[in-house]
Amino acid sequence: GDSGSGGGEGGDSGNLAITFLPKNLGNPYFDTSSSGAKEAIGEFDGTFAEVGPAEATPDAQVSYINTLTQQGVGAIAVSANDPEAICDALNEARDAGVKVVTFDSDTNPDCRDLFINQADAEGIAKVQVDLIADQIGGAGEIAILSASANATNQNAWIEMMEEYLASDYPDITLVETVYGDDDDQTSFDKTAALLQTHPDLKGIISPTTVGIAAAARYLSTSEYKGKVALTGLGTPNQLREYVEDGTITAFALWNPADLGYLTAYAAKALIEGDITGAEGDTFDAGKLGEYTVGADGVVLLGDPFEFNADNIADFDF
Amino acid sequence: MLELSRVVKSFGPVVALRSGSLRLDSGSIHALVGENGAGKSTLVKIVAGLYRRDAGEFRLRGDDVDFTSTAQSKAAGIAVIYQEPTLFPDLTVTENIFMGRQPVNRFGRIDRKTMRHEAEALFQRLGVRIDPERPAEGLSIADQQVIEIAKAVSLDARVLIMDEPTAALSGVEVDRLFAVARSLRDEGRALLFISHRFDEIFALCDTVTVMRDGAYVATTPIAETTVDEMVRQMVGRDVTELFPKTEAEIGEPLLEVEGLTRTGVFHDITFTVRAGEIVGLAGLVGAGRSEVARAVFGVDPYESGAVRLGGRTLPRNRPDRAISAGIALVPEDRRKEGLVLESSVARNLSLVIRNQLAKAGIITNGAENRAARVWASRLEVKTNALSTVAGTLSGGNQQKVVLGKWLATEPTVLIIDEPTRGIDVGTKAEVHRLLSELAGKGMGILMISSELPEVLGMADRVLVMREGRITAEIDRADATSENVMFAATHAATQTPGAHS
Amino acid sequence: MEKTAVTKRLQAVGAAREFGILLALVIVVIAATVANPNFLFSSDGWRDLLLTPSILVLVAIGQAIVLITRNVDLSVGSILGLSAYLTGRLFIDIPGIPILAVFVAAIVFGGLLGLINGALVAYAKVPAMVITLGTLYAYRGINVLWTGSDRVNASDLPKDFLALGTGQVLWIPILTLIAIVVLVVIGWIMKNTRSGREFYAIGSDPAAAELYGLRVTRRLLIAFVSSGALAGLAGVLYTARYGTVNSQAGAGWELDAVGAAVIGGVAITGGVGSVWGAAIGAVLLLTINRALPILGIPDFWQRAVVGVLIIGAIVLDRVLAVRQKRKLIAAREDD
Amino acid sequence: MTTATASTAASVRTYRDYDRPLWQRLLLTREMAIIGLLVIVAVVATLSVRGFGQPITLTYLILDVTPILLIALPMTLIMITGEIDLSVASVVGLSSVLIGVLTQAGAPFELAIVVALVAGAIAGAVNGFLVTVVGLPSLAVTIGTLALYRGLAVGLLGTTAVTDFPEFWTDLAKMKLGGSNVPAVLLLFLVLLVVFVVLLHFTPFGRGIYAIGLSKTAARFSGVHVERTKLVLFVLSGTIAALAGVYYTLRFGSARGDNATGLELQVIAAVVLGGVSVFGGRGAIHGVIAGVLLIGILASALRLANVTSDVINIITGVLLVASVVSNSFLAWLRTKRRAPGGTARAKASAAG
Ligand SMILES: Nc1ncnc2c1ncn2[C@@H]1O[C@H](COP(=O)(O)OP(=O)(O)OP(=O)(O)O)[C@@H](O)[C@H]1O
Ligand SMILES: Nc1ncnc2c1ncn2[C@@H]1O[C@H](COP(=O)(O)OP(=O)(O)OP(=O)(O)O)[C@@H](O)[C@H]1O
Ligand SMILES: [Mg+2]
Ligand SMILES: [Mg+2]
Repeated sequence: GDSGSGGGEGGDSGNLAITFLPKNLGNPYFDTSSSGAKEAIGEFDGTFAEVGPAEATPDAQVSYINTLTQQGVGAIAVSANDPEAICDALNEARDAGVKVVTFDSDTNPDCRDLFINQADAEGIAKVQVDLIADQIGGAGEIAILSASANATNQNAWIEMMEEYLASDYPDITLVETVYGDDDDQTSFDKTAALLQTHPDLKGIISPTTVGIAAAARYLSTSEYKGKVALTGLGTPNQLREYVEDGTITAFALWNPADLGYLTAYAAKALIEGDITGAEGDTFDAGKLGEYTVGADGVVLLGDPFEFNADNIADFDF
Repeated sequence: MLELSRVVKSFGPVVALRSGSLRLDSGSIHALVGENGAGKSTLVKIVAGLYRRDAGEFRLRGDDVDFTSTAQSKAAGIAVIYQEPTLFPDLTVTENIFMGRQPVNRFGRIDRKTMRHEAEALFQRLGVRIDPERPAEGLSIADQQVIEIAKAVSLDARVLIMDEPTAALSGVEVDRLFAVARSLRDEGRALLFISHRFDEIFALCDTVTVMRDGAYVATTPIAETTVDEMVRQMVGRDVTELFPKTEAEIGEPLLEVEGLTRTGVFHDITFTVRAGEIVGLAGLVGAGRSEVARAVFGVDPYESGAVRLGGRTLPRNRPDRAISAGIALVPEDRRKEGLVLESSVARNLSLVIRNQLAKAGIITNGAENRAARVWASRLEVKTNALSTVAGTLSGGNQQKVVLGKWLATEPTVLIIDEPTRGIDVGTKAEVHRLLSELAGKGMGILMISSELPEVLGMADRVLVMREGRITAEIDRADATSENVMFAATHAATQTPGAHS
Repeated sequence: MEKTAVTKRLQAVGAAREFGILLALVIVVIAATVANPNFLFSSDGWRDLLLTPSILVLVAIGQAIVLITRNVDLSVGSILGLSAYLTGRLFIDIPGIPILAVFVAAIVFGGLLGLINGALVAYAKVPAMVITLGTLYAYRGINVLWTGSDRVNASDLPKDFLALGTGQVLWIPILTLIAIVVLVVIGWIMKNTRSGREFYAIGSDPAAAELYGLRVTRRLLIAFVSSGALAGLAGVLYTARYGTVNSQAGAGWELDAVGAAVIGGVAITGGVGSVWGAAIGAVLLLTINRALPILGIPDFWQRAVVGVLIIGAIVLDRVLAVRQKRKLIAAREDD
Repeated sequence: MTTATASTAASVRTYRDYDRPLWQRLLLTREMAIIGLLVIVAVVATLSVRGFGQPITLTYLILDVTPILLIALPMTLIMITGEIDLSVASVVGLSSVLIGVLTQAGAPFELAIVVALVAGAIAGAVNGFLVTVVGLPSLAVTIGTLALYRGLAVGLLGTTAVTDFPEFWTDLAKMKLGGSNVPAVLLLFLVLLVVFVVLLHFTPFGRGIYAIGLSKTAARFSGVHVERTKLVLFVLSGTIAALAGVYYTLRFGSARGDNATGLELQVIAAVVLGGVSVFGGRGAIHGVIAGVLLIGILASALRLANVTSDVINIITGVLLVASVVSNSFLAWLRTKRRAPGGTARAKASAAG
């Protein structure tokens, strides 16, 4: 237990033991964010740890939160599998003096100190819809391949996408939303089912890195390659070959490593008492510069970045 | 050919074989007789490699052998027909006969055609008509027995052992089997034949070995012995001593069974058991007597007919209601149906009366032990503690526990199926004394037994069943082994002629 | 001796058992195709129809062998996951390793894991359900321990190998061909060889099998090794088809495999059924899964339909068995 | 004359209640072995794992294992009759979803609880019906209903998770007993524990359960209503699983279709570890409780020691296998030691 040896009891302003609790382990997106976090924590001499369930369920996360509370870590950085289900556990942790930062997927605002938002929901929704509209020529049927049915962030984006589609692209119809549970096999099979069910489908948006990779893999070997457009949120390393072979023209993402990096620095600022999570607090985030806490304790990382054949070679994560 | 001497085998505390000896010679048919539980089947299973002996010698063609599996005895040329048919219900008759040694072509493919022809040839030789392609599931006991015989014959073994092969067969089938057995003897093989029917033994066998209480008694050429002599050797005393039936006053009808029918099993069974009366139910194994008893008690279903106790009709399929109405059933297979073998004596003795023992719905070990102690001591069960696991008792004491657990319910009618099967001679007399005593106190008793002397000695009235029907009802005064056997083997209820 | 009428009727019923599932499969395919012709008449539709069930077919065949001996193997999902990851690791750690060698390694590896199950069941004489429930946990734990948060990505795997997962030979996907070859071989063995029939005998009545002197222990070992080896093979194919393997690959497949076999007429009480039935059951299970959205049944209800199907299949099986028994008893009455 | 003496001698035969002294009967049991192991693990964990000794550990442990403890009670009885119920975790999910759907529709929460419990009882009755009346093996039946009930749960709620529950109830689920660290839900469990201990160990019904498990035939011949007993147990199992679903929903404040996925295997693992034989007829509730706690404490301590869930899985699996195999192994050792003249016979067989 090295995280426990990072300092004294929780709440102690010198306890820089920060533990990351992603939705699940074995998810390349979180592997990348954790690598950023580790880098940041290394910079300020804290103790990095990562724990998490094998499957993305909230009850499994609760056990880990409880354990971290018992261990008295300095801060927990969590990507929530359910906005409500892990709330009480988080609040108990906070009562015990542990700082709680959510990143990637938020809980209700009253059970965490800060939420590090990768990009505001509106921006994420907009960039994906714009990309698909561009690729299918502004009209036709599209579908969404999401993560689990209860994923807070995906659901929020999907809602925004629907609104944005209705207002700006009346000729595009969203025919179905399916859920791949952030599981390769399920996402893969769901893609196949989507294409079968909707023969006139023009495009698929997959706002999750697991989903878009699985969908790309299915498309690249199917008769729909080049006919059905695919975009969404993905990591360059996973999608490089599909951009190169033409399955995907462009997709978006922020840098998950930066997300983890920023989260770690935010946790540090909380632990050291530099900020409390109130609107207007500012803190230093190493190489990323200075950030300001917005309304509801939300810190915004920045705008999502668009990857395409021209720039993908510049990235490695 | 094959020789066993002073073989010992025990199962935990139960000594099944104390000193079993047997010698089989080529070209001869040897009979093995003895009472139920004398250890005949155990001896057979040791020869078959199913059990390993604890001590003693076993020689085959002069070599010491010790089989650890049935495959070894098969390989050594020994074929066995077990007392209980052991077929694979889901496989076809042909597959059952040839399992594990099916004819194959050079790719290892089973040659089904050859196999079926061989099966048909076997059935031809045995003179039966069974479709070789039907599944074994649902075959009658007799047909199952025929398949066991076919299986053993087809093994072409040098030693053929048959443990009560004729128990379920009709006259014609028995004759065919005998013809086959004789031809095998004439080919120079050694045969062992176990049976409780003396006429068959005298008709078929050359020599006879008698066993008693797990020990060898004598071996005699068949020509030099008589039935009386064999029976004396089997039981160690005169048979009549065993049945001290006292006359009881016969009262009102208690149990009335009317037109009970279950398709394929029994038909139109009607009889009455009165207070103080012992009704014997005789017949060959497989006649359907146990099924009738089970249906009356409610553990088996029936399609039509009615069971009344003291004038009130009992519901079907409800043993609990039969029990509370006052019926008790001491079942045929005490190890499977009578006892919870892995449970203690106390739990077994108190199982049926558990509801009466409970106070305000709560039952305790103390209450069970008190009730159990009463019946254990009344029946003189030989054990030290009530917590003894029932399965470790000797057969006779197990039977006492079964009796005790039913007598504890204070029944008005006791149905008792094979009351003395596998029980030693002394206990047998005790059971009989107990039954007379109970009848004397006004209990109605229906006693199913395959042992003719027992039926003749104990019953006030004898019912005989054959193939699921009651073929005769004979009063104590008129009952003889001849007319009971006749009714058990012949369809009509005519007066018996001269029966061989 | 000519066949009796009863026997003929019975054989008709027996054949109807597998025919019935096949018929159900055809109906599902037709219904889905009518709702959307792409289900069958597009090259992807046709390919997926054959491709999707192929991996489960292999696992279900193994499960059927074990079920026929009156045992069960709940650890197949974990074995599949482990051998899928092994496949990825071999390609990553030994660049240029021949594909065939990877197949052999994964099959042997799966077989060894099956051997552990088999040995525990056969020698310790404890129920297969507990043992394989234990190894389900243990194998999956080892998998997670080994994999950690690592994963195998499509880009780590040779193109030739990935092509196996989607490639076709004359309109038939390669994975399907592999599954069919395995099915035909094992189906033939189960029906036509002594060892095959002994599996049935053991499951039909284990006590009688001992009396016969059948080599029960050896057969049980073979059954579990086969099940493990087939799950191992399925693991390789899983990697080829899905391209990505994490520590949870194959989780929950044990219930699909048992379900497929049971739907296909393999009795959980042993001795009855065929690997053909199990294979058709697997195809039916997954095809229904794919057809339900096309038939307008939302995603979320599909599990419920699968449950209804499993129960329907075992109830049907039971009804047929009871009818058969009754007929046989009635037949005894006739003669 | 001799017979007379013999019978007098026999009539004064006395029977002891037990053949072993009390301490042996209490201590030399499978259950005590598990309890002993539990104590050892707890002590070692307290001494060597940082943070395990705090009172809060107990709170979390109880909150975590409560659903398993609850479901393990009826599961013990079912497994003693030789059957199994794999659908329990799906019933937890279904009950959770029903509560969610009803609360969302504006029904009073009390009504939602009642509906969920009734639905659980019906789900159990369906299992029981298929097992006892239709005569199907429970393993196959409950694999089917495992999928069916989970499918209904997921289908009913779809994408949403209902999270808005009356605070009174959610607080109740997490309330601690008068300032202590012990969650109040323990009381609910203790009440049910008493009910089930009495039912299994001190009623005629419980005697029937053991008899069924050891010999279904003999039980039937002794007037035990085998089918009805099993049906009642399946209904109980469904109802308690639904109750666990209510707790689950309240504890996490979230009704989701996938709640408690995979819990069935944990329950069965704990029950088997606690000494219940899958062949039926053997087991006691105190052993099962110890089994549940053993797995719970191991998981809790290992997590605290930053050992990942995979190792916990491996340990659970190995414990499970070891616990059944060790029984067979000990039995084998005993027969081996007892077999007289083993070597002599081995020689004979070599000669033959
Ligand atoms: N597996 C066993 N475990 C315990 N006791 C046994 C076992 N098999 C047989 N016995 C007991 O051993 C004794 C001899 O039984 P065996 O079956 O050899 O008798 P048998 O002479 O064949 O009788 P029958 O004429 O009824 O067939 C009986 O008391 C029986 O209860
Ligand atoms: N396993 C079985 N399958 C089919 N029919 C059976 C089976 N067992 C018994 N029967 C049939 O049931 C009827 C009665 O058999 P059972 O052996 O119980 O009669 P019984 O007169 O009680 O003989 P026993 O002397 O053995 O008690 C017979 O017609 C027999 O063929
Ligand atoms: Mg015998
Ligand atoms: Mg009988």
